[in-house]
Amino acid sequence: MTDRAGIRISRVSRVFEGRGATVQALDDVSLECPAGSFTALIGPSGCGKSTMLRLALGLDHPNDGEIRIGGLEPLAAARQGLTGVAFQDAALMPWRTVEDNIMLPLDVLDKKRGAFRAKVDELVDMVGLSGFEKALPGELSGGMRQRAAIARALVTTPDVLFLDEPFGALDQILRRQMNIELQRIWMESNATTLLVTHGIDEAIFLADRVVVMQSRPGRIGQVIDIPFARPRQSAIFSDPQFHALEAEIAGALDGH
Amino acid sequence: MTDRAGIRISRVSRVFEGRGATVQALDDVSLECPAGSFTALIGPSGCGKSTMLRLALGLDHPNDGEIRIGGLEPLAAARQGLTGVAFQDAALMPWRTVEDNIMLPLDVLDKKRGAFRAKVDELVDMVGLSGFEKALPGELSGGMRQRAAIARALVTTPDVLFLDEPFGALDQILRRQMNIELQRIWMESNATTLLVTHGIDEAIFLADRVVVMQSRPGRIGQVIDIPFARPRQSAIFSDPQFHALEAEIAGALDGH
Amino acid sequence: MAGQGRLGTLRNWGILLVLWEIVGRLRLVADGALPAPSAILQRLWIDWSDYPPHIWATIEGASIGFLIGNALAIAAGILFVLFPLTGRLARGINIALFALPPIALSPILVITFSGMTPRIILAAIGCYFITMSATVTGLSQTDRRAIDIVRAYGGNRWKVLRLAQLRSALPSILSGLRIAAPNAVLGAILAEFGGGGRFGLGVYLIGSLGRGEPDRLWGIGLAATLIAGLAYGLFSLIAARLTGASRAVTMPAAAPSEARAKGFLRETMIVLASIALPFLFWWVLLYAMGTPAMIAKTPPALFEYLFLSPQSATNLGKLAAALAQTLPMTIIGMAVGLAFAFALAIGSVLYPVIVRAFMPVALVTQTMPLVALTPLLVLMLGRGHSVILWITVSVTFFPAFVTMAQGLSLVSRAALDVPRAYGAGPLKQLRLVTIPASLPYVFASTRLAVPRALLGVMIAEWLATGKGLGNLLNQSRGYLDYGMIWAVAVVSVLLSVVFYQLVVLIENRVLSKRGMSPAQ
Amino acid sequence: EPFNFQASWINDAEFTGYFIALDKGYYAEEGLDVTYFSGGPDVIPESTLIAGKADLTLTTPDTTIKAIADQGAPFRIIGAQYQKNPIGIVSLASNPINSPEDLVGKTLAVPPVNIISVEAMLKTSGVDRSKINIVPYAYDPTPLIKGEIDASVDFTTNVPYTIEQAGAEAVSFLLYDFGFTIFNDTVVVTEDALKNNRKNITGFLRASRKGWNDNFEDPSVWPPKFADSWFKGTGRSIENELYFNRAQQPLMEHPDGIFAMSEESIEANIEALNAVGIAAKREHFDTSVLEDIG
Ligand SMILES: Nc1ncnc2c1ncn2[C@@H]1O[C@H](COP(=O)(O)OP(=O)(O)OP(=O)(O)O)[C@@H](O)[C@H]1O
Ligand SMILES: Nc1ncnc2c1ncn2[C@@H]1O[C@H](COP(=O)(O)OP(=O)(O)OP(=O)(O)O)[C@@H](O)[C@H]1O
Ligand SMILES: Cc1ncc(C[n+]2csc(CCO)c2C)c(N)n1
Ligand SMILES: [Mg+2]
Ligand SMILES: [Mg+2]
Repeated sequence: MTDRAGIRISRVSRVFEGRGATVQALDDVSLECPAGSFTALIGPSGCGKSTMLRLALGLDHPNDGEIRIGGLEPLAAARQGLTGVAFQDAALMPWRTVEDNIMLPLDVLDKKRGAFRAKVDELVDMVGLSGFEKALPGELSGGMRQRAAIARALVTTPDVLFLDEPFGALDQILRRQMNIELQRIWMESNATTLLVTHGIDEAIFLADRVVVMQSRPGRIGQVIDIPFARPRQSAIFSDPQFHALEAEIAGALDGH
Repeated sequence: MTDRAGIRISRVSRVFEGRGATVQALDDVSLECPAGSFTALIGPSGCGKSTMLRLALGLDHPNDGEIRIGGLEPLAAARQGLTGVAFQDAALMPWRTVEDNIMLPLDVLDKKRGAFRAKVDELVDMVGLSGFEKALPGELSGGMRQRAAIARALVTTPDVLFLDEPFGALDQILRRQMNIELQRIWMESNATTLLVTHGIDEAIFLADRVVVMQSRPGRIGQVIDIPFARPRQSAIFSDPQFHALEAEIAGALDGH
Repeated sequence: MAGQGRLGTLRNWGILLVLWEIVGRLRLVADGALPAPSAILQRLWIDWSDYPPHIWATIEGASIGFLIGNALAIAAGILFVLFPLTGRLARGINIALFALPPIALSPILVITFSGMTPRIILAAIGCYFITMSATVTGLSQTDRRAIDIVRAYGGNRWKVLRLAQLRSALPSILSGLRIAAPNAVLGAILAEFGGGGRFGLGVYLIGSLGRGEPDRLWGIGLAATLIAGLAYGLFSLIAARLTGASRAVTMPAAAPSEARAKGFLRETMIVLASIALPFLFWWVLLYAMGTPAMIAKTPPALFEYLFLSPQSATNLGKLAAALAQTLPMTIIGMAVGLAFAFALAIGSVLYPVIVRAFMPVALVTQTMPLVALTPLLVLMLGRGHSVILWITVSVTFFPAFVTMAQGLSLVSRAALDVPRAYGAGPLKQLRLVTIPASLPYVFASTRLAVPRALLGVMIAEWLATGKGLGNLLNQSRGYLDYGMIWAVAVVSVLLSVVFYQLVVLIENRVLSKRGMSPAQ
Repeated sequence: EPFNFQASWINDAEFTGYFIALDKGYYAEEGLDVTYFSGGPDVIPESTLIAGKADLTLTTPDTTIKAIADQGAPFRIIGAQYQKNPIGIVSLASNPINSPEDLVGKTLAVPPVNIISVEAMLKTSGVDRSKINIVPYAYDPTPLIKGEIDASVDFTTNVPYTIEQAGAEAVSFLLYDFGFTIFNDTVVVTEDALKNNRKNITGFLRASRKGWNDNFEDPSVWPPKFADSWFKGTGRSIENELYFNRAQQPLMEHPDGIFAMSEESIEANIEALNAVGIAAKREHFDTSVLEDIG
């Protein structure tokens, strides 16, 4: 893992001139995620989290400020295959089977599918979709679609991973399981990870650092470091420090 | 509130012959929700919760068994304007403004929009979308879209309310707020409510009864009554009985 | 369910055939000018030995034209989507190719080329605009989410096209090919009227025309329909298989494009350039092919013909008088043709079995050359407005119908679930969801119908009423009055461009208000 | 030498003479390698000359001369296949139209290109054109047979047969006999070709005349011989061609031989065309090739 894979968001603003209203989705936001770090982004609905991810992926452009992924323009970084992403909406292609959807990034990046066969099987298994490899998205439940999207985000073993509420549609047990898997994968790959989540516990369990955003205009309110050692076990959920952090983050959230 | 509005699901089975696999989404499932009751449905991803809702709405048909809403066929009940629904996916019409999306059920049921003006404004306000009445869904964040869908489900003051993970994309604070609002609305309208959720705490806070489902094949595992008096306050989250129930439900979930 | 639908379709076909047989046997229509199917088959049986060389010749011309025309159309559609400016600049040329009356074009092709070439070119032109539009519509209506995921992995325009847009556009492109199939067959047949070859259903038809044997003409028409029908059926089947998996599972919530101030000057320049380009193209083409000046009027020569020569006043007068006769019917024909297409498209949702049973009839109207059909129509409807309307509608509705029906069938299940959950019946689903969701397709089909309406009116004028631009065109051919031929062609193209542009204007307004992206 | 001939219509008895000349090698004897192009409704024969696709073609003289007079088209008429234009007014015996006067109050179907001819005929006959309902005609006699129209303008050598086949009886008269005294299927070349390709043109005409002469020895002989060659798959019947062939004989034959253009008939053409405002002149006709073949 080189330093190439850090995320630097510098003084970024994004204003939407919508039909409903003019929204300052991001107002002079700066955020630095060192290579290999795990950052959780938490904040009220509509505060600009997804917007920030879209900007970092090069899918949208800031009105002001600059974004660098490993020193590169977002799109350039993406083109090098540095990034992986799971959107808030699963965004599977309806005509591709689960398997083919998971392999989409390979097709985009011109990687040989053959070399990833084992990896895909492993991921399908990990997200609990064994037996559904050949199913079309229309034949899956909401949570199953989201899991396919997670597998897709991981298939290229990206250096930079963007996850927008990837576990929102999962039950708590599966969610916890996926949290543990994600931690394992992160530790193995050391991918710089930016995770948007509404789960405070999930954020604390996974992240080195929880960034709490505030809305109208979208901005960073507080950054809270999470000191737990790795690998973290389920046990930390009952750690008093965990509860203290939970309360701190909840407070920061409330204070908007 | 008459008894018309109860939900009776009797020995329902639904098998999907998918491309991926043949799935027994529901296997001989029976469930009775008396008029005015609040039932929470909880279960692992892919266990058949959404399928059950779709059957109860008449959007899909069981291979076996029977469903009655207030004694009527699901579609007949829907045609009478008895039901309200928020899908797992917000399912807003992209070409309609937030306001117009919320009023879609009125258009379907040939109700005069004018008479619901105040109601719509109140709902928009309740879900925190004031100022976005004229925005198109594409201009909203994921959570905002979900909130518009909730408002849409409530606009007709339905006698039977189906909610499929309506708060999945909301932050915890907003979620709690919405839980309280939902309880208020439910108590006022006394609508028979079936809520699919992954939040155990949410289920306990809101429901008279939590139905825990298990998967492959989809079936009802355990039904747990929630004895708390109404209106419930946030305080119950720290009630020891609450934690006991939480543990019981988690156990039922785990035991699949 | 599907099996039942197919059975129902077969049953309706049966009913239709029996009805036709009764009508034919009892000579109920036009004193027996509409022959019974059994009479047509009998005639086909007798004449069968004549058919094979004609059928093969037509298949050859039509299929090569189909391949070339559609390949170019898809390539052009892709180009126009990748570089929208090219699409806007080429608009004039595209419409010109679509709106040029074959009766004006065919003689020029016949003297410029020889052998199969005119047939292939006319068949290809018959396909081009339709498939190009379908491609552009399909590509531009791709779910944003599918595009975003490819772009998020650094996919360039080409990758987006290959992995997301092309597949998502497939049903739409196939619907284009479905319309193109009868057009290619008809194009080949029309070019066969131009002579040169001895074989082809068109040649056979012209020879048979003078015999006053409607059953023979219908036999030829049905043979042509069968060729087109096979292609139509094939593409429908593929489309039906693909459409299921092409519909979005959940509803897209694409961000509408933010209002952007467009430079008025720039917009005007583009429109003017798109109008000027076909003229330039025409000039260069004539120059390159070395077509003699008497036949090939260049733009300046045409200008002289219309404005500078001593006869200009007469020429302009004739043109204006003809235009005054043609224009009102064109507008009415457009409206009625579109209304019919729309009704059929809605019917394909509400009563799919009935509409599917109607498809063979629709195909006959698309492949049966109107030279052969008009005498019958005239017997039934006279030579007034109703025959113009009938012909115009028959020329207009098909592409519009297929395009609209395709759009309606692509609406996602999730979108329909909402009104259904509130007990909405099929009509209400259509009104509240299906139609608004497929508005881009509705407009795309309107854009197809508009130039065709003018063509339909002109054909009716030429064959039935002897008035207006169509008659003027045909008459001028007899006088070798190439100035007038070109003048009529240019006027009809300009009119089409104006109507088309009008639709585009409305389309952009309506769609951008709804946060949808137009499909041009 | 290669020589391209553009016919004015699809293969029917109208072109029997050329088929005979081709099959019997009369053109080859003249040293010509003739390519025969069939015509059709969308073929404008004069255009093929201008485009250089054909060396010689058959045309309707009003069209050709109008093009020469109005647009300076470089054509010369060097012969006439039909001394009398076979085009006439055809009607049903049950509703007969025997003269232009009979047309008053009737519906007449006219190919748009022939409107001028009809109007000329009416004018010379003193019939008010506005009293006749003229509608387009596209060579399908069904509306006539069914009575939707009262008469049509078509080849009298052809349609009456069709009408008989349909079980009705036809009557007809030629426009020629009511004042529109023009040739038809006039043999046309370009001025340029007449200068530079004279030998081949002469050879073509000579060989064609031989073919036609063979044909008219007995008009029943040749059409059946072409059943599987020239007339194969035209959609027309051999009986039809036989009728046509017989009917056209009196319209074509001339004491000076097939294609002849006597000064009187040229004069009659010019007069008829002038009467409808087409500025025909003697110089549009060139009889020198005919003189050469004798
Ligand atoms: N394309 C757009 N046009 C107009 N406004 C937009 C657009 N995209 C986002 N917005 C606005 O920007 C704000 C931030 O949206 P964003 O999607 O980033 O929120 P979020 O933090 O991801 O919220 P959620 O948790 O609900 O997903 C919202 O107020 C939204 O209305
Ligand atoms: N249309 C379909 N075709 C084939 N299989 C389907 C279809 N719809 C649902 N299924 C299958 O039925 C099962 C139940 O799906 P359902 O959507 O009811 O799950 P769920 O309980 O709502 O899950 P989640 O919490 O993930 O939304 C799944 O295994 C799914 O694959
Ligand atoms: C049998 C026969 N029928 C139609 C035509 C077509 N046609 C070509 S020229 C012409 C008359 C116009 O002056 C007509 C009707 C033909 N040649 N022979
Ligand atoms: Mg978001
Ligand atoms: Mg579900």
